[in-house]
Amino acid sequence: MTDFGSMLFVFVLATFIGLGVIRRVSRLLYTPLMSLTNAISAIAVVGSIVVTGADHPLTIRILGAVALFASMTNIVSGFMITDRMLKMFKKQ
Amino acid sequence: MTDFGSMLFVFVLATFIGLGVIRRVSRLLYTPLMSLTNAISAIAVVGSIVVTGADHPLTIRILGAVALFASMTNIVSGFMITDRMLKMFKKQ
Amino acid sequence: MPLVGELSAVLATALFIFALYWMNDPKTARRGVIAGVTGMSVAVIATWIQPEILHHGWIVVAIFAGFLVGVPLSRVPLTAVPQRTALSHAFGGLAAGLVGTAEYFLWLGEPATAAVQLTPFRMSALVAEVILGFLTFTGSLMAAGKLQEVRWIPQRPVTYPGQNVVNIGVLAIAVALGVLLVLNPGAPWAGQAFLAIAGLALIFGVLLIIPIGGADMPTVISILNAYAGLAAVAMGFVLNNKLLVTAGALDGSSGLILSIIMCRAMNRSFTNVLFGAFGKAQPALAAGEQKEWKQETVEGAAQLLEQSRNVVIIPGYGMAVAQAQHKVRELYDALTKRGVTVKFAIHPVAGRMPGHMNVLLAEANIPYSALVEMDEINPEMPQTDVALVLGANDVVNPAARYNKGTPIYGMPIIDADKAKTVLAVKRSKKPGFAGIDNELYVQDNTWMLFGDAKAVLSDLVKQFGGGGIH
Amino acid sequence: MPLVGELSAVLATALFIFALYWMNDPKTARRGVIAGVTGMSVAVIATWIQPEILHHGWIVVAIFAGFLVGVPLSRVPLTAVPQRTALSHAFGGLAAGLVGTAEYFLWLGEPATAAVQLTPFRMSALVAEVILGFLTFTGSLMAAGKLQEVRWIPQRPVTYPGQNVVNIGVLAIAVALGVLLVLNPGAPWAGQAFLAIAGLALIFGVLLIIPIGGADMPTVISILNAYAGLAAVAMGFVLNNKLLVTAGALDGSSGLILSIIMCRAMNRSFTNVLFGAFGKAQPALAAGEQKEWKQETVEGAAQLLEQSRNVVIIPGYGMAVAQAQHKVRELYDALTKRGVTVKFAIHPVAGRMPGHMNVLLAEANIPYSALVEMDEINPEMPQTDVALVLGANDVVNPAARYNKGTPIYGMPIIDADKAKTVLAVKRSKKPGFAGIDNELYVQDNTWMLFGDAKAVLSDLVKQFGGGGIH
Ligand SMILES: NC(=O)c1ccc[n+]([C@@H]2O[C@H](COP(=O)([O-])OP(=O)(O)OC[C@H]3O[C@@H](n4cnc5c(N)ncnc54)[C@H](OP(=O)(O)O)[C@@H]3O)[C@@H](O)[C@H]2O)c1
Ligand SMILES: NC(=O)c1ccc[n+]([C@@H]2O[C@H](COP(=O)([O-])OP(=O)(O)OC[C@H]3O[C@@H](n4cnc5c(N)ncnc54)[C@H](OP(=O)(O)O)[C@@H]3O)[C@@H](O)[C@H]2O)c1
Repeated sequence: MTDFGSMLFVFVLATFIGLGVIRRVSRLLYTPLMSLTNAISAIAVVGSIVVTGADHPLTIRILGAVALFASMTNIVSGFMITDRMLKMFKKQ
Repeated sequence: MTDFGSMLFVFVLATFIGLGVIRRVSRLLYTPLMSLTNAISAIAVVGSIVVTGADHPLTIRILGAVALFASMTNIVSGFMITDRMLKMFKKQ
Repeated sequence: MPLVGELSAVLATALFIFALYWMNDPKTARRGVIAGVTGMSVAVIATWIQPEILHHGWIVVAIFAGFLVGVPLSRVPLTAVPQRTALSHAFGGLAAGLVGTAEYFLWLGEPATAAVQLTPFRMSALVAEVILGFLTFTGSLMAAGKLQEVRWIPQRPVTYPGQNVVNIGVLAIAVALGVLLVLNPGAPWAGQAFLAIAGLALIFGVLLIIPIGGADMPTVISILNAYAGLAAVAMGFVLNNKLLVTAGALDGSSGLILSIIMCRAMNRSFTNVLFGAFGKAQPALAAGEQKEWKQETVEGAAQLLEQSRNVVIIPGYGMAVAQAQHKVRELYDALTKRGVTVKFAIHPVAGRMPGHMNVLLAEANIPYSALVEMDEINPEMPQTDVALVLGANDVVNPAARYNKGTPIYGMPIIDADKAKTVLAVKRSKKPGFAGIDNELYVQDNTWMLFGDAKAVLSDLVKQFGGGGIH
Repeated sequence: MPLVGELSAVLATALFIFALYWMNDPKTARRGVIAGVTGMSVAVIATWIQPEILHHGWIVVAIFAGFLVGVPLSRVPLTAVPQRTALSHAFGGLAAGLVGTAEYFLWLGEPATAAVQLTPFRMSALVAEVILGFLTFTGSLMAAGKLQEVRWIPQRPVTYPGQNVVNIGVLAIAVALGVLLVLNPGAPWAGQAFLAIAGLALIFGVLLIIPIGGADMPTVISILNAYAGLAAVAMGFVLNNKLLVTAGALDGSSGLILSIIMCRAMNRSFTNVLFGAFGKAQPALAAGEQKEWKQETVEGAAQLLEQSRNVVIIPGYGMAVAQAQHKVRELYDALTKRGVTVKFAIHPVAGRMPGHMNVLLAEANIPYSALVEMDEINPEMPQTDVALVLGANDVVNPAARYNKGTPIYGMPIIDADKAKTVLAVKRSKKPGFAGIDNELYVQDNTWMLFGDAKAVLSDLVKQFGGGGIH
């Protein structure tokens, strides 16, 4: 049970931080923000790697591989397009 | 060990929140802020209660009682003086 | 998780937080990307090096495939960014759903451990992960389709009697099954029940989007974004992995806040967006008094602009559609060269996603110091000589101020109508996304420049002897 | 921890966060206190109702005693607030130290469990808790004594050769013993070693403060505040209690940030504060050219103030010592009644603790809209008719701008010297806490009003026919 407690704690605290940080993001950058959070939420990659790489039945590992592919796509495209957009913003 | 991990996680996240929140405290209120955090840090009361109230050897419980007394003093005086100071601030 | 795992998780979390924190200023923003990439690499490596990972080939292949698809996806034109975002939410949802399914059947596989592993808490998390993941998957695919204006996906909202009942019903069944599973996770029928839940979630995702109009998709996307984040959190609860929880929470809050911002800027509620069937063909209002549209020649417009001291350009979705941002830049250069001060008035929901206009104008190298928020520019509008409305419509529709009848009533707008003269560029007399007429265009001091924004602007620029750098 | 424990811990944490969050505006601040009290009550009750708690009598008595001492401590005059703060840090440190000691001997008591319970991680946390707790205890007591100006505690820093070596040495021994304990926590000598660590920490707290001047105590207090927070965190690690960790972390960050703010505002480093022996009697500078001090009569000052359009009052430690804030209020009323605009220039480290001036002036019912930050007021100083320096010295010393020789060089100051006329109230020609002369007082456009701030002000107010409300 304490396990659940830690999780809840981490979740609540992280949400506090998220709301605090996002509320201060520059309005100019809302579009890049969306793609950046895309990439970050692809953290599901961690779960996918375990499912794909561990010694599981084939079907399971196939599911994992698809998931891993999907997450990786998000990571790559998310970070790259964010940087591409941010490069465009110049003060003068 | 995972136990240690959760603790570390909670600590890091809480520190992020703390720095974020405190940095935005109104400069007018730094003095009340000091007494408020005093009161909050008296959370050691939780530990004291356990040491005092559980069925431990007498000496241990005496140590606990002193700790409980000290923490309780901070809680009471901290919150009360903070409120007393904040009552004074009027816009007009 | 071994110590190294714990530490790398904390490190990655901190890096993700900084990544978002640095987005508070364009000057530091790119640092944020570096932080994000670093954090993600730390997380991937720390997971990969774990002893139980044996099939490295599989991982390499999947990752490689991810690059193959991801790189092109990151090169799409900026007008396609909303679709790309929706698509990536779909991928995110899919990943969450699949991992959840895989994990469940793994545990179910060993009846010995099943009872131990599938605690009520973990089982509920699993159900939540799968429902959220799969509904985000199909929902986001639909959204992407509508934004891409795929032929066989209707743009306008499709509604039928009892629709909400059906939708809620589907979701309710899925949840009910979930409760059953939580109560007896190892039952003989458990496997089928789980798959049924997944299927229902997939269907619900589709049903959820059908009644929503294409132009509401940006808001919907943000909401789906929040769902995707929550799915990651649920996965974290299932796998007892804190990094998933923190990253998911960060993603969730971002989705939540952006959708709130959009709803505020449109003065609408979540429920109205999700169930309002907004943007259905509206009866053309004000059919009564037909004021006539005054047209202006390009030559006249050029003169007018040249002689004015300060010009405010109000870009909208039309500029995005026409890809006119580079021509806008040329006009900006030509006018500033002639000593006219030019500012851009950016409405929070101009275009089709938050910050849409900013990115487009930044792409055309217009300094972001020239982009002014709605609240800052409105007080200046009465002193403005010319307001050039460039493919914007709803965000400058004065009806939002007083006409309780219109769906956009109460939405804060840019006061283009208060400028001394208004020049408006659009192709037709058709309404904007909200589907309502806009009296700004027939105002006494308004002059229309009909045509595609890009075409009109290049003609304009020609008048100035084609100034500009490009 | 059972479920209820976990949930109440999360709830209390959230409440504490909101308590601090609401301090960002005086309008919401009192809500913060309510949140804090609620959070603390939740935490106490959730702990108390745990089954292993049997000796309720003891708890009741201790809590009652806490109220007996706490209530009077919350009624101290505002000038005594710094001491009170220091004292409560002492209590906090004591509590942490005692709980740590108790826990250790409990585990040591049952050799069976000792090995299991006293993991290296927990043992290190215990050592950290006890060292931080006890050094905060004695250190804060010393600080309180210096601020209270207790007779047998020297105000000025006391230094002797090799002092730092001794101090660091004491701490080093304590830490070394700690490491030994972590390596073999159950050794026969463990108990004595632990007590030795506690003792050394107590001694180190005293040694740490001896070389620090009375006026640096506010900064030291904030640092000790951070230590107290960290002690709570360590206790949380020991007891595996997350609420202790979060609350401690919040407290720690507050202490850290406040001390950073103070050091910045004094342009000094932590090390300089802790080891700089700042505020030692300095050789009176500028003994060379003796410019003479021009004095002004109360009548003249009153006239001057009455005829001016705008006045900026710069309060300092002197106003606090003299308890002159209520007289200041009367002057403020008298002048505003006569149409003079009066503002207060607040230096971040005016007085003896952060926000000192704000609280005092608020106590006298001066609206906080009239209190202006240094950075905002400085640009206005040249247009100011009269700057009334009220018991402030270092914070208005122009030497800080250019004189590399002075200890306050580089410290941002309020540009009182730029005002058209300066009126300065102080009792003597003695320097301020930094112990250096201030040429502002002998500037051509400066006029002194010698005497106790309260006395001088009441004379001034009399000149206006004793305006004001009181
Ligand atoms: N940005 C967001 O995050 C977001 C989110 C949700 C909803 N929305 C909604 O989207 C709308 C955005 O308002 P908006 O004023 O930017 O756009 P709009 O109201 O949709 O109007 C776009 C205008 O551009 C014109 N146009 C289209 N293509 C053009 C072209 N190639 N050349 C020239 N003009 C062209 C259209 O008239 P013609 O067809 O006659 O050319 C139309 O009048 C708002 O109603 C907002 O609530 C935005
Ligand atoms: N606020 C903080 O958090 C903090 C923290 C650490 C250090 N400090 C230091 O404290 C100092 C604060 O500067 P400050 O200008 O406010 O104070 P100050 O530099 O200490 O000067 C106080 C002045 O008030 C005069 N004074 C004392 N008692 C008086 C009375 N009863 N009536 C009238 N005048 C009286 C003194 O002159 P006479 O003796 O001639 O009357 C002295 O010139 C700074 O150096 C700052 O670095 C502050």
